[in-house]
Amino acid sequence: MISAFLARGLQAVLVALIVSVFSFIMMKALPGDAAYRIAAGRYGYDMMDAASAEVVRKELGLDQPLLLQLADWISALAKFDLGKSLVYGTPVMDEIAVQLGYSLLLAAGAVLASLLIALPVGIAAGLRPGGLVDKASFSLSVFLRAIPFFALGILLILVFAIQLDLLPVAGFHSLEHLVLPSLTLGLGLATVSNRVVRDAVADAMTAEWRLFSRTKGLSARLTMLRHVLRNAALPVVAYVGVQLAYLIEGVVIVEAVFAWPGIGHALVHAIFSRDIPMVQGTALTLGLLYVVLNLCIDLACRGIDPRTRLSAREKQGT
Amino acid sequence: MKAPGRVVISVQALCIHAGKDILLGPIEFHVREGGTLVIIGETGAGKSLAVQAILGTLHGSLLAEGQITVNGQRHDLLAPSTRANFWGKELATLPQEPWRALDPLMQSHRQVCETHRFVSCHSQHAAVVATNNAFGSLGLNGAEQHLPGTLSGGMAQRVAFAAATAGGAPILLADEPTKGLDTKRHATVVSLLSQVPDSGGALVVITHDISVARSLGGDVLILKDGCMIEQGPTHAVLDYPKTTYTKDLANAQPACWKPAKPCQSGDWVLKADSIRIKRGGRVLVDNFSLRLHAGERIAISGPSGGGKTTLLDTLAGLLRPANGEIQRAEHLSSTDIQKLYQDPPAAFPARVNLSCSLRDVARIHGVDSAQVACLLSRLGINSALLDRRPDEVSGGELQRISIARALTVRPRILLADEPTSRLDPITQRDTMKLLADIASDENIAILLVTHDIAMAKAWANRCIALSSPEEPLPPGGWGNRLDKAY
Amino acid sequence: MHSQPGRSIRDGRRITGLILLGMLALAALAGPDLVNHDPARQSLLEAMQGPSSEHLLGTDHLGRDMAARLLSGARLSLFLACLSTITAALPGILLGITASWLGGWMDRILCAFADAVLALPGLLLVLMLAAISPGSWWALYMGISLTLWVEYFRYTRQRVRIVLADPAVEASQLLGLGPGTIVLRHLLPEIGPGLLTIAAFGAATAVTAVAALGFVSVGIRPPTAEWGSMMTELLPYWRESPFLIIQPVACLFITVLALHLSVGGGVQP
Amino acid sequence: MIRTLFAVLGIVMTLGLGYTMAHEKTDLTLAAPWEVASYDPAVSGFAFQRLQLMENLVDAGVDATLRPGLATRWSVSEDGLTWNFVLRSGVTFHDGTLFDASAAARSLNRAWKQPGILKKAPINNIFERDGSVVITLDRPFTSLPALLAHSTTIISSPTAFDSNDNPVALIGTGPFKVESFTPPQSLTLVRNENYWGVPSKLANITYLASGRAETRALLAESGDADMVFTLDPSGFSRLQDVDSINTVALPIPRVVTLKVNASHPFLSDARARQALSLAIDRDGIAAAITRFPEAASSQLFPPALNVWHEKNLEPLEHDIQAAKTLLADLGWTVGDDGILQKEGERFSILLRTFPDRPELPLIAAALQDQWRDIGVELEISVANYSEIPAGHQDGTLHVALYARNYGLTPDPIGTVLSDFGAGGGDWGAMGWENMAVVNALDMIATTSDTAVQRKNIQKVVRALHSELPVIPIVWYQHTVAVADGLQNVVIDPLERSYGLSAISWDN
Repeated sequence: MISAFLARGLQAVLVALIVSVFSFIMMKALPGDAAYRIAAGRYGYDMMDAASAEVVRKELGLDQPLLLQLADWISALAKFDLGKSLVYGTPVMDEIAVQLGYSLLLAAGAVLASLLIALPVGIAAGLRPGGLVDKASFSLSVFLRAIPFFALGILLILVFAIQLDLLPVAGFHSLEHLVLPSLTLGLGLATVSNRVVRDAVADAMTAEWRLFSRTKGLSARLTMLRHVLRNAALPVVAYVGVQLAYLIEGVVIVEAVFAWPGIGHALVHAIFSRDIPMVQGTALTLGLLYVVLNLCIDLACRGIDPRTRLSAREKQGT
Repeated sequence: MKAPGRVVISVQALCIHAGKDILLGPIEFHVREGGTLVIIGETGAGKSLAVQAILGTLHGSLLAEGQITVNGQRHDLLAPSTRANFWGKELATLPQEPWRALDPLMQSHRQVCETHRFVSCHSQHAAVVATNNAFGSLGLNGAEQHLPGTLSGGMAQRVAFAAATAGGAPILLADEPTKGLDTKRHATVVSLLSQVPDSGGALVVITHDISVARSLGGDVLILKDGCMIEQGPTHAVLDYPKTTYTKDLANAQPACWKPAKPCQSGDWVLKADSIRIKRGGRVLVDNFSLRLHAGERIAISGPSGGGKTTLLDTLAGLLRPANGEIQRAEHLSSTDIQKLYQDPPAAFPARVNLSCSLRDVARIHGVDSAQVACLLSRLGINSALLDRRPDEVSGGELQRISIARALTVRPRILLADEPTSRLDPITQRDTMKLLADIASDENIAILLVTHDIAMAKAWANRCIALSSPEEPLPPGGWGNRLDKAY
Repeated sequence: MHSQPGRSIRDGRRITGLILLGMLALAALAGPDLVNHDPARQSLLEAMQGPSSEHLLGTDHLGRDMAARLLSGARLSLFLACLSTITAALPGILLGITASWLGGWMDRILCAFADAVLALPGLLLVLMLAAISPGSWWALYMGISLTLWVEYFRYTRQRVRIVLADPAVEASQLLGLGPGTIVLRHLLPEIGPGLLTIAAFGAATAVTAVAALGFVSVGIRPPTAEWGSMMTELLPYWRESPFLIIQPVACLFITVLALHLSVGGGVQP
Repeated sequence: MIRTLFAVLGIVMTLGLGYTMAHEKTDLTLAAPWEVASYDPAVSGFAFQRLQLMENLVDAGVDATLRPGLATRWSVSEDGLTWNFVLRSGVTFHDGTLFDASAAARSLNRAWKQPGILKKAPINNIFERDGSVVITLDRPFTSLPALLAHSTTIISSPTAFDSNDNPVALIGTGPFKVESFTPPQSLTLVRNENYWGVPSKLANITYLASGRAETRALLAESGDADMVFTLDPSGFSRLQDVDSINTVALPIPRVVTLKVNASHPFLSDARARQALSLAIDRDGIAAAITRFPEAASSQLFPPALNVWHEKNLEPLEHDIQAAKTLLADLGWTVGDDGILQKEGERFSILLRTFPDRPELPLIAAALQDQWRDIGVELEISVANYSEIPAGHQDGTLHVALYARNYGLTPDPIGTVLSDFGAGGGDWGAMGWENMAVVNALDMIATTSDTAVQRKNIQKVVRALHSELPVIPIVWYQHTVAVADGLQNVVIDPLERSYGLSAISWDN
């Protein structure tokens, strides 16, 4: 248990360092004049010109040596100060505090939706590999995988908000607003995870212990509930960890389609307008978020699989 | 039919088809209350198919015909789905490898308890009590919270027995219950199984081990190539076999082998001086010394889990001993020590056909294909087999191919880790004889690891017995590594 | 040995997949010449027309021939999907094998590195690479494959660890077979099918990633036709002429399906 | 299974249903593409102005005439150097702070120091005197009041800033005050009951920034948003068929123009620029891309800028043959690849544009195709718009495509002056200077005689039309979708106000 925390803690520090240094260097390596980009982000194109770029350059001290800027940022980071947004002038921490909450909500909704879709479909397909559900879910998965997130989002809006009039199109003021974006992301995630569930279930269904559970007299339902699901859950939960990385990508698109104020959106804007503290802050948050969520998944795996808890013994050979 | 009483399970005209081929049958048998039936046959004779047909768990591409009557209820074998109803309540099964049949994520107590709870429909409390009793009577105290992965083979066997019989079924089907267990455990399993007929149930056991059949008594049914060739009371059939096959089978027991002569000591090829082997912080072998001479056959016997395999790996140079020294004769190159494995399919690359595997080895060592072909024919292997993948040939054939592969390298030492434990008696005898012949012909030293003391004694020039780690620790640690020559 | 019918069905699917792939490759090679239209030629007054004998698949929002654009997009999309898959798979597989083979510190360092890369928002990487060289396709695909390699690494490492623990590998080593032979005979046949499945999905990911990047206004320079960027480009007209945006999506769907079928159907990464 | 899914979705939905329908509808949701990310009026002032959260000293009507805002009247000294703005009394900010001259001067001083519209005027000082705001100039500048109507000169309360002059709250004097602010996506407003003017009929306003035109069109179609601004052409034509929605398209003084680097050797001759202009099929672009055929620009300034638009100017033509002839006259010959050549150089130029306005890359692609017909190869770089001023400054720009707003202030002179005055401008002429135009512009900016102004405007317009330092392509149309049932909706072509305080639902 402690070692899991330790390993993830170490990863967090590593991620923090890599992300901040890397994003700083990358941002600095980008061609073009940062002062212009920042001025553009600040004042919009009707008001942005060379003069405003000069004002920005002076104000932000962009002429300072690079190493000094980086050292400043890292020493500030050590004090948990992410600095101020170059574009908006507000503390990065404040910006992230607002957006992270919404992003987390969206991510949680997406994972929930993907599980709600992937679990029943995957289990149904895994119970009869090669059957109708299996084939249909496979084709549908491939199809959905070929549709970009934004087109999927718009399609869902058309169906649920316009045709059926069940849900609002976009916005974020009530939980209702969460449904469609979550569903969009969730569907995208479910395209792969339903196959993972299917394979896990199919594996579990052919396992010898599953047959033994049946022949010792437990009904198919009880065997499913008491043995198959738990064993099949392991690879599925482990896969959610990998998926989280993709979730972060999808969030950016979905936030744009559904006018959702999230951190992915903020990251893209920050990159475009060379808002280095904001890029570092958001990337750092996303990175640490990934680490924390993976820690949760580690813990979930431990919860499901007592083997890792109980013994330090070497893995038993097959 | 020594036990009187009504017939509880009867099978008539059981036939199993794969497309047009008949894989098994027709076979027919009846077992009465308190009766025992042992089905014996070579590997691949379709013994397990019979169990699956009775249970109704045959693979979908196979077709079973015939009739089975359980407790007076008749089932047409064509319709297997209805038979799920009598699983656990009428008919229990002891699976082949119990450590694979137990849910790896659930404590052993709960796996037994759930049968009491849901199959026998006891209350939670009653189920726990019944489980505790079962654990007590099977000597499993202390293993309640263990996961199957941490149980020893014998304990897993007993947990599976408890779980399988908790539903109160009068009939028990056991498929190869002694597979992979050492001789000492055989007795435990046999006594476990004989509880069933003793308490008025019916027992059907499938095995290739004649000694198990002899100890269980009852009736025996001999299968060859899927056909029933002999049936009758065990002792009558085995002591006075009517067919040559049965005779062969009865004589294939290591006890009936010609004992090996002691070997004239040549130069030593491998030397171990008071080595100690640790694994995961536990001392497995201590103060072990050995001198292996060219052309010598030594057997190391001992109970399962006693570190035999680890010892062999250490001698092969794959592991480092914690203490002590292992020396090879100076003229030995790195490939002069070869190993034979317990599970031959696991020793070959699984997705490459056999000829390819052999060709790779021959190419590296500059052996031309004619020599390999010669070797194969000497080992009695049809070269057509080589186009197949490892899982498509039988265990005996594959073990011979693996011997051929090892010999391609022209080794001086062959380390054999239970090479025949998964083979039936006749194949076992043939394979071991082949090994012995090769050892003397090529002057190769062979170190055999086995749990079968009879075989060790019969085959080797010298035997070394390792003691069981489950025995209480003697004051001087694991000291009794006797280098005892017979 | 009991699965004769199953195997023949699988073979049938595989052949279908291969035929489809062959046709796609042919279409990509022959390109827009097949329809005798320039994919960049606009005809603003003939925008968004339905299929006709002149324009087999209609025209897009700038009056360009859709069939010509799809074919010219096939060339770029398929080529770049292959390229990004290869550039992601090669380092991923090599590092995965290295990590599991050497074990110990090497393994730990590589894993920590992979974890850190996964934690680093891949989008950051792609957007920055795209910003370094605006409008160029190679930067996009480099960025995409840089984020995709981790998947290959994780899968390879996990599987190779299992395979290496096999007695079969030990036997081969004892028999004096070198690392090359072991990789060739033991590792690749074991991990191959899984990797191909990942690659099939990865190819789709690469194309939709270009679409997604187009959506955040980082894309390929006009008038280049590429399926992903076509999806973004045609999205605004989804309501007026839905059949336009469906076309690149359908092309990608067929490609991914063909890849899956020819790989052999497993989906588990 | 699907049923379970819907059941779960249903539960999620009911959890979120917090709405109670008011008896009389007084709330309104509007969606626009512009994100509001900052509390700073210099950055996000446009939104605060449009939403009537904050007000200017000077207001403007939809016809661009100036009228009193927070200042009731203003006057200028004889020498034209001192402006005096008399303020409205009895006005309070949303937080109860009194609005007075010192508050106004503080806001204006801050706006002046920031990059913004006030930089365009020769201001010397801004201060408070006798309850009025005084602005002194270095030179006369007649359109100063127009600048004070601009969104960066809105007045916010001194209490909205911290001790370092950083904005920390949104406190203005307008008919609405902020209830919640979720940057950059949304603002919710409530009626300011203590408004000095006529209070609003609407009680609650929700502003949703939605960057995607597709989403905005769907918001309008579903009725989730009652007013939706800036629709894409496809969405606009779709919404025209929806019964519950009224669509409005209004020409506004924003022009899609092509900035040409006149110091580039290929483009320095006016004939080269004319040839490029002649090769542009403006009608095609207007019909197929922006979907308003009447918006093909016949001259730079659109009809919405009534004084600057000259009706009897000869419209810009589409004539490929003439374009080819012009280029041939300049010594260009057609090469083997169909691209013009001169002295071993190919006529290949790079166009910079940006994706924030989705039609720009499309128009760029159209130009690429159309110029190929006259043998000009065009590369397109779609990147950040700051590349354009940056390219202007370092001289690397060839041509750039953007939409220029000449209606930033009710009087476009400030913008025109900075675009075509001495030295050109980041968003205007590059490498092109015409002393007659410079002098004329100076005249327009300083004189208060409208006849003189008119004469000089004509001079400027004609010079721009013939020399084409920027090539106009299409005029912009401001598109809005308004829900049926909204009354008194006035769409401001200057995009200064959404006119919310006058709107009501017809019940």
